[in-house]
Amino acid sequence: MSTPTQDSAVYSELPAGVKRQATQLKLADDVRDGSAYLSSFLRRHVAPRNLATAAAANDAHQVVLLDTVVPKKRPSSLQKKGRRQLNARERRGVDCFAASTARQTYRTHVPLHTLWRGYMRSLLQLEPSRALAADAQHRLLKADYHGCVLTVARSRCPSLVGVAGIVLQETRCTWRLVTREDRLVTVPKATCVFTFELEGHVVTLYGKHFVHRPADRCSKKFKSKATIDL
Amino acid sequence: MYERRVITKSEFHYMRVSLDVQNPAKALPVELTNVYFKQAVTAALTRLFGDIGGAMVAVDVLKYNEGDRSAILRVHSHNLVKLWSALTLTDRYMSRKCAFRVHQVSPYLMGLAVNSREYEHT
Amino acid sequence: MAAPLNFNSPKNLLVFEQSSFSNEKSRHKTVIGDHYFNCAVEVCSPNVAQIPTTVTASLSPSSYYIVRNLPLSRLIDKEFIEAFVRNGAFYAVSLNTRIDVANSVAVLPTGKLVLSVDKDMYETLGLEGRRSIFSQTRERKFVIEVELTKPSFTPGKKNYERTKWCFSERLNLRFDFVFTWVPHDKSICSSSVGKYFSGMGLSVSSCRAQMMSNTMKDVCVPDLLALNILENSQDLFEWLGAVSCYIDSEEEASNDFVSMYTTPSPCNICTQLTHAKWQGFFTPEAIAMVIDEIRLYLKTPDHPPWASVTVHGYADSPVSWRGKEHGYHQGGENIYTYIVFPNDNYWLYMAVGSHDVCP
Amino acid sequence: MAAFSDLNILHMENVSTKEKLLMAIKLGYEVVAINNYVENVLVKDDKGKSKKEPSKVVEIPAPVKVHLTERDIGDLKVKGASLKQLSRFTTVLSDPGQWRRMQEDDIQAYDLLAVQPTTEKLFHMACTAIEIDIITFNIGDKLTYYLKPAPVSKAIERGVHFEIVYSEGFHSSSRRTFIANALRIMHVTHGKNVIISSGAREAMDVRGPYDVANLGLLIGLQEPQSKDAISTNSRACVLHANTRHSVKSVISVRSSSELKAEDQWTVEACRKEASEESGDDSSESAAEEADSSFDAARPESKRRRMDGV
Repeated sequence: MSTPTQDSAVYSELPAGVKRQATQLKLADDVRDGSAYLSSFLRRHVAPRNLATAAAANDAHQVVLLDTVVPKKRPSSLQKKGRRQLNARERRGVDCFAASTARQTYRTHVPLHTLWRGYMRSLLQLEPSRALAADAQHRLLKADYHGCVLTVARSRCPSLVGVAGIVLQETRCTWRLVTREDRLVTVPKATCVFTFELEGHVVTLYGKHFVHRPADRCSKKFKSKATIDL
Repeated sequence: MYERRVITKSEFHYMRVSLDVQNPAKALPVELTNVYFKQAVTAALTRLFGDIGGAMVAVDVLKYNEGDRSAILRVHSHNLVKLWSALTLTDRYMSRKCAFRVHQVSPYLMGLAVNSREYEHT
Repeated sequence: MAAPLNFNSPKNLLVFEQSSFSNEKSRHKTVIGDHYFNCAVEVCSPNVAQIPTTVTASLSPSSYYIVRNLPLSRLIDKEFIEAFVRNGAFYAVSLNTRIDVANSVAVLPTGKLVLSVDKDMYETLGLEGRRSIFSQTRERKFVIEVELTKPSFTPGKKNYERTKWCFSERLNLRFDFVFTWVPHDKSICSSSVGKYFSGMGLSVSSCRAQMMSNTMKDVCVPDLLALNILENSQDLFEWLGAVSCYIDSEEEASNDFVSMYTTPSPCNICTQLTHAKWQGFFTPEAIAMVIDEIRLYLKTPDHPPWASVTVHGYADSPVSWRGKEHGYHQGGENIYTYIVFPNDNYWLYMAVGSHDVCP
Repeated sequence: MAAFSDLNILHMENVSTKEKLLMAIKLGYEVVAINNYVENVLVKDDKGKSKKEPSKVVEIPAPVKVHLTERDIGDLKVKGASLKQLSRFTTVLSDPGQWRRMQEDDIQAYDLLAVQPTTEKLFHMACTAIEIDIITFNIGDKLTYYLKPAPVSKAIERGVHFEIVYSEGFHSSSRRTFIANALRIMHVTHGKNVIISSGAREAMDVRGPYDVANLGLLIGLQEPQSKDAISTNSRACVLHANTRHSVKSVISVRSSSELKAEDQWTVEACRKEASEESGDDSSESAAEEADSSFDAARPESKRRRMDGV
C-alpha cells in the first residue's frame, strides 16, 4: 500500500492545506470525518449481502474480508535452495535423451563400438576357443549394450528383419540403432530377436524378455519365462 | 437358363485306406477278400464304440484291391470322425500286428481319383 | 464330460452351375482361365470307343519342366522377369512341399509371386505379408505376394533390393518347382525357360503328361436328360467320381454287405463308357482347348449324348481360383467338372475342401 | 503351421528304434523325439528310512541319436523335408527329491524333459514349480488323482505341455481308460497345450499325422486345435525346452561354428565391423588401453546419466 490509489484515499488524511480551507471549499462533514465517508463508500461499492454480514461482524468486533483474497503462494523449499528437479512433463519437454536424428553417422560411432568390444572382452573374460562360462553368460544380462552392433534376426514385423546397427541408446522398450546407411532407427525390443557376435560366440537376445530400463536391468532379478517364441 | 446351387455340406465322405500288416511276406490265415476287409472295418468300429455304436456307422467298401489291401470307403459325413478314429485305434487283425493307413480323405469321390502329393512326374 | 456323439465334418463347398456356352454372361472362360495350376485332366464320355484324337492332341504334346532346388532369388532376377514373366504366361508351383506344414510358392501367369509361409519363415524372411484367412485366430500361416511385373519392381528401387536381399540371404529358400511357359510370341520355343535354368547349373528335367485310358463295356450310365439335376447333383458328381476311381458298381453292388452304392437312377445300360486321364501339369489354355475340342466333337454326326471334362488342381498350391488363397486341411481339393451337351449347354461342378474360398 | 512331430518314440533295448524312425519318416513326420524312459532316478535302499544317507546313483543312459543314412531318409528328401531328431527323458515323479537328481547334467543333457506325477501333490509341483517340458500320464490306467484347474492353468501359463499317448488306446483293456483320461485332460485344459504322441513300442504303432489329428477330434478337440496338437503345440514344446537351456530365457550363447549356413546373415553386420577393426591394429590397441581405465567407471557413469537430470 505504499502508493496511494483512488480507493486507498479512504485511509489517508486530506492534505493539510485542503483541511484548512475546508469551509471555503464547502466540503461535506462526512468527507472530513473518515467513518462517515467510509460507510457511504461501502454502501456504494459493496454488495448489500456482504454489507449485512459485515455489519454483523462489526457488531461482534470481528474482522471480515470484503474482497476475495488469493493467498500468496509460499515459495517452495526447492526454489529456496535454488535448484529443483524437473517433473516428468518438463523432462519430456526438454528431451535431453533424444539423439538427434539428422546428424548421426555410423562412422562417428565406430570408436564407441570398439570401446564396447573391449568392455565386453574384459567383462566376460572372452576366449575364442572356449565356451562362455555360466556366470559370464549371466553377466551378459546386466551388461551395457551401448555400442553393440545388433542385428534383428527375426521379428513379428517383417520390415524390421535385417536391420543392423550400433546401439546409440537403450530405453525400456526400444533400441535406437544407427545403421550403416547413417539412419537412426528405433527398434522395439518386445517383438524382435536380436543377434550379435563376440569373438566366436554368437549371442541371441530374446527381446521379449528384455523389456527393462537399462538402469533397472543392473539390479533386476531375471526370472525364466514360458517361451522364447515371439 | 442360368442356375447356381451351392451345397455346403456333402452327404458322404470318402477315404482311401489300406491295411498294413507286419511281415507282409507271411500270408494271413485267410485271404483278405472284400468281405473280410469290410468285416475288419466293422470289427474296428465295434471294438471302439460297442455293438450299437459301431453298427450305427454305415460304411460302404466302394472298391477293394486285394493286391495291396487298399480300399475306397464311403461313410456319412457325421460318422467320418468315428470311422477314422476306429481305424486309427486298430492294431491287430487276426492276431497279427496291423495298421490301417489312411491315404486320402475327401468329401468328394472325385477327389480320390488324383493325388497330387504322391504323383511322380516323369 | 461325456464324449460328443456327433462329430461335424469340416465344411466343404460344392458349387453346381447350369448354363450355356452361348450365354453371353457365361463364366466358363474365367473359371478355366483363373484356375492356374492343374495337375490332372479327365475326359469321360459314353457310347464312344475312344477319346477323339483332337482332344488327345491338345493335351499330350504339352511338355512341362521340373527344376530342383531353385533358389527363390533366381525368380526375381531382372533378366528372368524381362525375358519370361513379361513375355508370356509363366506358371510355376512348388513341388514336394506340404502347404499345411511348410512353405509353398507359386508364380502366377499374372506376374505375381505368391508365398504361403509358416510363422518361422515369416518372422525371419523379412517381407511384409498378411495373415492367412484360414488361421485368423492363431498365427500359423502367412501369405506374401510380390508383384514381379510392376514397373517399380526393378533393380535400384527399394522394394526390389529388399526382396532380393531377403531371398538371396535365406539359403534355405530353395524349392522344387514344376513349371511351364506359354510365350506371347508363338515363334519362341517354350523350352527356353528350361534352358535358362539349366544354364545356371540347376537340374531341369522335361516331363510329359501321362495318359491312362480305360473303356468299360456294358455299364449302367445315368440318363442325364431324364435326371432332375438340381436335386440329384451330388449323386451325379459322386457317380462321375466313381468312374474316375474305376469303381465297378455292378461288381461291388453284388454284395449288399460290402457296399450299398448304386448308380443314380434313371439309368440305362450303355455299350461302352470311355474314360481317359492325363496327369502332369496343364495350363488353362490347354484346358480351354480341350473344352473347345469336346464341343466340336459333340457336334459331329453320331456324337455321344454328353461328355465330361474334369480338372484337378494342385492340392498344395497356395492359390486356387482367381489368385484366391487355398489351403489344405484333410485334403486340398480344388476340382471342377464340365459336363458338355451337344446343344452347347453345360453343367459345371466346382468342388473345394474346407480351406478354400467359394469359387 | 509347424512340421508334424511325434515327441514320444520309445527307445527300448530289444526293439530297433531305427525301424520306428523310418516308419515315422514314411508317414510324414519331420520332428521326432526319442524317449528314454527311466522308472525311477533315485533307487532307495531296502530300508529307505534315513534320508541323509545318499541314495544310490542310477545310471542315466546317454541321449540316443540314430544315425540315418542318405538312403534311409531318401524317401523324405523327395518330399523336400528333413528329419529333426530330439532326445527326451521321461521318469515317474514319485518323490519330490527326484527333481534335485533331474537337475544334474546327465539328465539336463536331454532336449526334452518329461515327468509322470503319481500323486496330486506331485502333479501340482510339476505344474507350478519344476522346470520340465511335458507332463505325461499313465493314460492306460485310471488316474489316481483329480486334475485341478488351478495348477493346470498355471502350467499352461508356464508353457508346460500335457501329453496324450495314443498307443495306449490300441489295447481293449486300456482303451476305455485312455478315452476317459484323455477327455479329462481335454476338459481341464480346454485343448490348450496338449500334445498327442505315439509312445510307439513297435514300428507298427506309429500312425500318420492326419490320423492322429482326427483322433484329437474324437477326444474333444476342435478342428484347428487337433492339428495343432501334433504340430504347433509340439513346436511350442520344443521352444519351451530351448527356453530352459537359455540364460533366464533372455539370452542364449552359441559358438559361431554351430551357426547354420542360412543364419550367417544374422551376424554379418557384426563380423564386418570386427574385421574392419582387426584390420586397423593401431586403433585397436589404443582402444584397448582406453578400456582398461574406462571399464569400471563405465556402467556406473551410465547409470547416473540415466537416472535423472
